[in-house]
Amino acid sequence: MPAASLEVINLSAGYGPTRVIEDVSFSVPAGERLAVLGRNGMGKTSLFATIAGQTRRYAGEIRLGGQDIASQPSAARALSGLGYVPQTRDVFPSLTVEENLFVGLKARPKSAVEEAYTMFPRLKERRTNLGSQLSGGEQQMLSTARTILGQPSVLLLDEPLEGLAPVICEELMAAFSLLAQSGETTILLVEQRIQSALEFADRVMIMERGRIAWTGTPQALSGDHDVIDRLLGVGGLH
Amino acid sequence: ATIKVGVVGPFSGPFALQGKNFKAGIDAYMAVNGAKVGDNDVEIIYRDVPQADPAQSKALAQELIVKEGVQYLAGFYFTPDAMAATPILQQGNVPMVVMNAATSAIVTKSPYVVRTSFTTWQTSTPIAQVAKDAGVDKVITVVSDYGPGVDAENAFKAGFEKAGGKVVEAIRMPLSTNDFSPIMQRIKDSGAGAVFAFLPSGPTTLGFVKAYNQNGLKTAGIKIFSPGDLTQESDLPALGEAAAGVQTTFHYAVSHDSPENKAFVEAASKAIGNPAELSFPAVGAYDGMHVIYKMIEATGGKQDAKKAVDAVKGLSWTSPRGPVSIDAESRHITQNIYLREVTKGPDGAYINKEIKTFERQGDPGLAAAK
Amino acid sequence: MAALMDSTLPTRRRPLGTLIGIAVIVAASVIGYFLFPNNLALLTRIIATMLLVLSIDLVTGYCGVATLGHAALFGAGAYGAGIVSAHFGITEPLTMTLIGAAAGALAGLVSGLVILRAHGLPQLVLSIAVVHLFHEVANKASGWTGGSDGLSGITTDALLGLFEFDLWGRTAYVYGIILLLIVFVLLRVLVQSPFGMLARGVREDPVRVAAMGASVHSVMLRMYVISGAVAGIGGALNAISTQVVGLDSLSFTMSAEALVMLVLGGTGSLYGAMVGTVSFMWFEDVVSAANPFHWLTIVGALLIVVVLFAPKGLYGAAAAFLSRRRGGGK
Amino acid sequence: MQTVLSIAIDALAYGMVLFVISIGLSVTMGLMRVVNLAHGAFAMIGGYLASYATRDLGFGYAPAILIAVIATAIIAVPIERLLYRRIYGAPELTQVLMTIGITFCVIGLANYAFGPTLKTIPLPETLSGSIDLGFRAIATHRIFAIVCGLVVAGGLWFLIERTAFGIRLRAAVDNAPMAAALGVRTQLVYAVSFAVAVGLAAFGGVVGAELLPVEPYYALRYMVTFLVAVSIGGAGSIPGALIACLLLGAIDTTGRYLAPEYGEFFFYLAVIVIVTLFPRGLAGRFK
Amino acid sequence: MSLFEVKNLRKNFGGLAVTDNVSLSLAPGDRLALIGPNGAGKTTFVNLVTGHIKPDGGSIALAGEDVTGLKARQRVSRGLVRSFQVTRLFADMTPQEHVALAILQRDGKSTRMFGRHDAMRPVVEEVGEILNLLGLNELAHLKVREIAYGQQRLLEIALAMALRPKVLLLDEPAAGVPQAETARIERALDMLPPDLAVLMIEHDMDLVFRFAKRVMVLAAGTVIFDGSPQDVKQDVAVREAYLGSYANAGSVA
Ligand SMILES: Nc1ncnc2c1ncn2[C@@H]1O[C@H](COP(=O)(O)OP(=O)(O)OP(=O)(O)O)[C@@H](O)[C@H]1O
Ligand SMILES: Nc1ncnc2c1ncn2[C@@H]1O[C@H](COP(=O)(O)OP(=O)(O)OP(=O)(O)O)[C@@H](O)[C@H]1O
Ligand SMILES: [Mg+2]
Ligand SMILES: [Mg+2]
Repeated sequence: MPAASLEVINLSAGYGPTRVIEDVSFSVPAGERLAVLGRNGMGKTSLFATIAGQTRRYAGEIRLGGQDIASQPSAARALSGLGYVPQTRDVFPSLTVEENLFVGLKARPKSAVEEAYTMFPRLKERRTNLGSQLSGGEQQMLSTARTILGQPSVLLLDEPLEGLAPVICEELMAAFSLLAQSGETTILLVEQRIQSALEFADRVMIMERGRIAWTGTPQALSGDHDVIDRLLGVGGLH
Repeated sequence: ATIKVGVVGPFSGPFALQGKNFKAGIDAYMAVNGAKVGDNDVEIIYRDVPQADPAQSKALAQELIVKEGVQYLAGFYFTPDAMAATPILQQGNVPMVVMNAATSAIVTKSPYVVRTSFTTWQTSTPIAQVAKDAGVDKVITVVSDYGPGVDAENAFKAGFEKAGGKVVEAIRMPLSTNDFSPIMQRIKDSGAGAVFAFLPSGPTTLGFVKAYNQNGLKTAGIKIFSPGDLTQESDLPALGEAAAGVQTTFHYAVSHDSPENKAFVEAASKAIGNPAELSFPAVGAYDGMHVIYKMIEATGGKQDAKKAVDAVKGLSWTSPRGPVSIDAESRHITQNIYLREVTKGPDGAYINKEIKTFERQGDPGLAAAK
Repeated sequence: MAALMDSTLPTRRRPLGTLIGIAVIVAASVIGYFLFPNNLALLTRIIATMLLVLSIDLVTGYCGVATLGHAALFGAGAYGAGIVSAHFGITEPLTMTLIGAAAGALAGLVSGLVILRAHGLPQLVLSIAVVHLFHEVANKASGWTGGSDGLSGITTDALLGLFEFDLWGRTAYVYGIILLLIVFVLLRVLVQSPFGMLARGVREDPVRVAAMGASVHSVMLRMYVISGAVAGIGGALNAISTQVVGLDSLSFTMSAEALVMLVLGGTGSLYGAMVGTVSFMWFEDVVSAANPFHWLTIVGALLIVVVLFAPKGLYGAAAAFLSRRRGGGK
Repeated sequence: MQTVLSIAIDALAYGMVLFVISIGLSVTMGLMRVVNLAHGAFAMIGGYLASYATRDLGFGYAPAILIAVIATAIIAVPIERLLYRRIYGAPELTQVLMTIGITFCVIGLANYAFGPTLKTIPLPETLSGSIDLGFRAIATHRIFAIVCGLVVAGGLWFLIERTAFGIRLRAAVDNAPMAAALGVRTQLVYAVSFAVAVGLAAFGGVVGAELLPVEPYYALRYMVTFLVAVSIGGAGSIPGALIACLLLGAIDTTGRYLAPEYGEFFFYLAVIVIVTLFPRGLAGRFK
Repeated sequence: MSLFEVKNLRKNFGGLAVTDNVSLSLAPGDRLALIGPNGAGKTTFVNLVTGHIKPDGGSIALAGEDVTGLKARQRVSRGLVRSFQVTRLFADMTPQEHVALAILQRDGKSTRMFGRHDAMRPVVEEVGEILNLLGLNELAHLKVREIAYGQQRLLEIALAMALRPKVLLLDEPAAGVPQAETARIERALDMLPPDLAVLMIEHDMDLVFRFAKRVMVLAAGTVIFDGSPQDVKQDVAVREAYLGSYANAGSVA
C-alpha cells in the first residue's frame, strides 16, 4: 500500500471518566514524517492508542486516506493500512518469534519474514524462542518488525528506540527514513531523544496535558529554547 | 383449620428425581383421599435440600416448625438430614414421618420418628437367601463406600453367612466411580460365583451394569444379586437389555399386581407427569401421608405429637406395595420384601417382575446394632 | 509537605470505616432478629457461612490464591468442635469454638502447605484435591465422624451457663453475631496492617514482593492459617447451632458455593464477602421456598446478571457507584 | 501378567474417553483463557440432542453425532455473543461465576425439558458388542472412543499449532488489543474457537455417554474430573491433555483395581504429587 | 575489599550460552555501567546474581559472604537490590503504598498484623521524602495503573532506594523516561549514599557517560571490555558491536 494521509479532527479520548486527549486536531500529509514530543504523561501514547482504536474515543474524527475510520474496530483500521507499534511492545509471550511475525500477515509468505530477518538478524537467531524469553531490546525489534511486515500506509511508532543499542537505533532510524522517503508510509513518531527525533522529522508536534501545544519544523524548534524549556524541560512539574 | 405438613427433600440437584417422587406420592394420596381430614385442610409445604446437608435440613425443619407452624415433618431422603432434624421434634411437639432415609438408627434418635420406607438391612437381607438358594457358595460384595453401602454389605454378609455361604471379598468403591472395568476385573479374579452389589439409584448403576456385561461377567455366568436400588424403575429404560435377568430384592415394584397399586400408579403417574419417572420414594411418601392422615384423625387436628405417634403404633393397612404395619416398638414399617427379576413387561418396556415374596419383614438392622 | 497531609488524612477516616461497619452489622442483626424471628436458624447458618466466605476472601481476595477447597477448613472446625463434644464430653460452647478455630487453623496450615505449591489453574486443582482428601478421611474415619450418616450426638451447654441453645435458635444467633463482630474487627485491623498491604502486594505481583525481600510463601501460609481459624470458627458455630456435622461441610460443593458467594459480593473487601453471603443465601432461600423444583435456574440467571451488570460483584458495584456519585458531587 | 495387560487396556480406554470429553475444555481454558465451568453443560446438551435424535427421531448413530455437534455449536453462538464475549479477559473468578450461572440454568432447563431420568444413546450393531482380545473382552465402543480420541487429538493439534488460524487465536488470547492492532478480527476468531470447543464438548458428551450417562446433573457431576484432567495436562496443550488423561486413567484404573476403597485417595494424592512435580501442568502454556 | 564479587558465572538456555564465564567485582562507592548489544545477556546477568534464575555455574559473594545458594529475597535482605527492566509494580496500589511497603519490609515490620502504615510517622515522612525526590508527590495517591509509564519507571527506582541497598542493580532505569526527566533519575542517584555500589544497565549513552566511573561491555555473554568511560569510546570492538557512530558524536542536547 502506498503512503496515505492522516487527519485527526477535534479528537477527545480518555479512560473512563478521565479525559486525557482534549480536542486535538492535526493532519499529516501522505509520506510526511511527524515527530510527537512531550513530557511524561502528556498524552502521546494515549493519542496513538486512540488513533489505533485501543482507547475510548469520546468525540472527533480520524481520517485515514480521506476515509473516516473513527468508528471502526481496531482490526478494521489495521486492515485498511494503519500500523501501530505500542510503547509497551506487546510481544505475544506464548508465541515464538516467527509466529509473532506471522500474526499480522494474511498469508504466510516466507519472503516477508525473511525481510524482517534481514532488518534484524538478531531475530533470526531467536526465531524459535517464545516471545516471553526475549530480551527487552529483542522484544522491541520484534514489535517493530511485526508491524512493518504488514506494509502499513500510516505507521504510528511509540518510542521504538527505547532499550535498543545505539548502533541499532541508527540503523532503525535510517530504515524508517527510507520507508517514508520511498513513499511507502506516513510515519508518526513519539521519541524521547529529542535529537534523534529532530533529525528524523519533517515536522514536530508537542503535546501538553492532552492538547497540542506547539507545531513547527525541527529547525524552528531547535532555535526556540523557550519552547524547549517550557514544553519539554523538567521545570513544568513543580 | 389448616394443618400444615412440612416436607423436606431433594427437589433440585442430582437427586431431584427422588424429590419429584416424594411429591408425586403425596399428590397422589391427596388426590385419592382428598385434601381434608375431618374439618381440617391439609397443606403441604416443600423445602429443598438438594444433597445431604444436615445443617441446611435442620435449619429448614426449624423454620418449618417455628415460622410456618407445621404440625408434621415429613420427607427426608438422606439419613443425615433426618438425623439432624430429630433433636428438635420433642421441643417442637412435631412428629416426623421418614419417607425414605434408610439407616436403621434414625428411629432410635427420637420417639417421634415414624418411618414408612424401608431400611437397607431390610431389603438386603433376603437376597442372601436367594443367592444361597441359587446354589452360590462364594460371593464377592461390591458396594458404594458410604453409609447405605456399608449397611448393605453388612446385611448381606450376615444373611449369607447365616445361610452357610461365604463372602470371599468385600469391595467398597467410591461413590464417584464412573468406570467399573477394574472392579469387574477384581470380581473375576476373586473366584466368586456371584456378586452382591449395592449402588444408589442413578447414573452410576448404568455404568455398573454395562461394565458387567461388556467385561464378560454375564457370559461367564457370574450372577448379580442386589437390593432394588440398582434397578430402580426410573433407571430401567436406560438400563434396558443390559439389566435383563438381574435379580433384586426390594419392598416395592411399580409393577406390583394389586388393585391398591393400580390405583396408586394411576394417580401417581398423573401427578408426576411422566410415568417412566415413577419409583419407590413415591410409595414411601404415599404411605407416609396415610400415616399422617391417621395421626390428624387421632388428634382431631390438635398439635399433640405424642398422641399422634401413639395412634399409629401398630397401625396396619394395605399399601400399594402389599400389607404393611407400623411396628409398635420401633415405629418402623413392617412389610413384604419381594424378589424381582428384570424382564420385559407386557408393553415391551422393562419392569421389575416380582417372582417371590418374603412376608412381613421387620428391620434386622436394629437388632444387629444392639 | 502536601504529600504528608494527604497521607495522614485517610488515617482518621478509616477507623471510622470500621465503626460504621460494626454499626451496620449490629443494625442488620437487630433488624434480622425482629424481622425474621422465626428464621433465626437460617440467619445463623448465614453467619456461619459468612465466616467461611470471609476466610476465603482472606486468601483469594487479599492474596490472590484461587481455591475451591476451602470447606476443608470449615469442616475441620465443625468436626473439631463436634468431635470434642460427642466423644470427649467437652460441651462448653466457647471451648468448642476455640477448638474449632484451632482445628481450622491446623487444616489451614496443612492445606496451605499443599495448595501453595502451584499457581493459577493447577492451584485450583490442588485445592480441589485437598478438599476431596479431607472428605475421604472423614468418610473413612466413620468411628469418629459418623461417616456419611453425619456426626450426631453433639451436645452444647448453655452459653456462659446462662443461655440455652433453644429451638428458636436465639442463643445461637446472638452468639453467631458476637463471633462475627469479633472476627470482623480483627480482620479489619489485619487487612489494614502492613501485613495486609504485603498480602495485597503478593496478590498483584509475587515477583516484586520477593524483590523487596519478603517471603511470598510465608505471607501466604500465615494468611492461610489465619483464614483457617476464621473458617474453623464458622464451622464450630455450625456444629454448635445444628448439633450435627455432615460430610457436606467438607465438600467441594460447599467450597464452590462459598466461592461463588464471595465473587458475587466482590473479592478483596470484607464487606463484599458479607454482602455476597447474605444476598446469595437469602436469595436462594426465597427462591427455593417459592419454587423448590426449579430455583436453580433462577439462581443461575442471577449469577449471569450479576456478571453482566456488576462485574466487580454487588459490593464492588455499589462502592463504585457511590464513589462516582461522590466524585460527581465535588 | 494377564491382569496387568487387562488393566492397561482399561486404563487406555478410560483415559481416551476422558480425553475426548475434556479436550474442548482445554481449548477454552488454555487457549481462550476462560475458566469454562459450563463445559460439561455443553457436553450434556450434545448428549441430549444425540439421544433425542436417535430415540425420538430415529436417526442412526453417526448422523446423530453430527447433528449433536453442529446443533450444539449453533446453540453456542448466541451464548458466546451475549455472555462469553463479556468475560474474555475478565478475572478468573468472574468467569467462574458466569459459567457456573450458565451451568445452573442449563441444568434447570434440561431437567424441565427432558426430565430427571437417564438418557441413553443407542449404539449401532457394529459398536454395541465386545471384541475378544484373547485374554479378555473389551467393548467395541471403547475401541471406537480410543480412535476418536486419537483423531481429535491429531486434528486439533494441527489446527492450533500449524495453521494461521491457530496462530491468530493464540495471539488474540495473549493480547487481544495488540492482535487487533495487527489486523486480527479477534471477535470472529474467538467465536469460531468457541464453537469448535463447544462442538468438541458435544462430541465428547455423545461418545462418552456410555461411561458418563446423560442426565441433568451431568453438567456439574463431572466438572471436577474435566478440570483436573485439563489442568494436569497444562491447559491449552493438546499433547499435555492427552498424556494427562492417559496418566489419570492409569492411576484411577489401577487404584480402583488394587484398592478400590482407597480409590479416591489414590487419585487425589496422585493429583497432588503430579501438580507438585509439574506446577505448570505436564505441558503448560501458562508461564 | 570488594563488596560484591561474581566469579565465573555461567548460564545456558537450551544450548545458547547467555552468560559465559562472567566475573565482576564491585567496591563500595563503585558506579559501574554495564552495556552491550541487545540480547547480550545483561538482564540475565542481573537475574542470575539476584537469584531470580539459577546459574549453571559460578559463585556470587556479597560482603564476603557466599550468597550463591540463597533465595532472591534473602539476598535482598542482605542488601542486594535490583530494579526491573519492564516495570513490575502493584497495579492496584498507590505509589505511597509501594514505598511504604518497601520501607516496612526493610525495617522488618512488614508482617505486623496491627497498626497502619500511614499512621506510622517515620514511615510516612520517609515515603514523602523519597516520592518528593523523584517528583512523584502529586501522584502519591493514584493507583499505579492510572499513571503514565514514565512515572512508573521512576517509582521503580524509588522502591529500590527505599530498600537502602548496599549493592544496587538498575536494569535500564531510564527506559521510557523522557530525556529531560532523566535528570530526576540522576538526581536520585546522586542522593544515594556514597558507599553504595551501583551497577546500571542502560542504552542511553548520555546517561551512562554522565553516571559511570567505570564501564563494562557484555557481548554474546562474555565481557569484551572493562575500563574507563573514556577508553570505551576508543575501543574498536565495542564501537562495532554496540556504540556505532555515538562514539564519535558524543553528547547531544
Ligand atoms: N489506563 C489508564 N487509566 C487512567 N488514566 C490513564 C491510563 N493510562 C494513562 N493514563 C493517564 O493519561 C495521561 C496520559 O498518559 P500517556 O501514557 O498517554 O502519556 P505519554 O505522553 O505517552 O507519557 P510517557 O512519556 O510516560 O509515555 C497520564 O496522565 C496518565 O496518568
Ligand atoms: N528463558 C529463556 N529461554 C531461552 N532464551 C532466553 C531466555 N531468557 C533469555 N533468553 C535469551 O538470552 C539472551 C539474553 O537475554 P537478556 O535479556 O539477558 O539480554 P539483554 O542483554 O538484557 O538485552 P536487552 O538490552 O535487549 O535488554 C537473549 O537472546 C534472550 O533471547
Ligand atoms: Mg507514552
Ligand atoms: Mg535487558
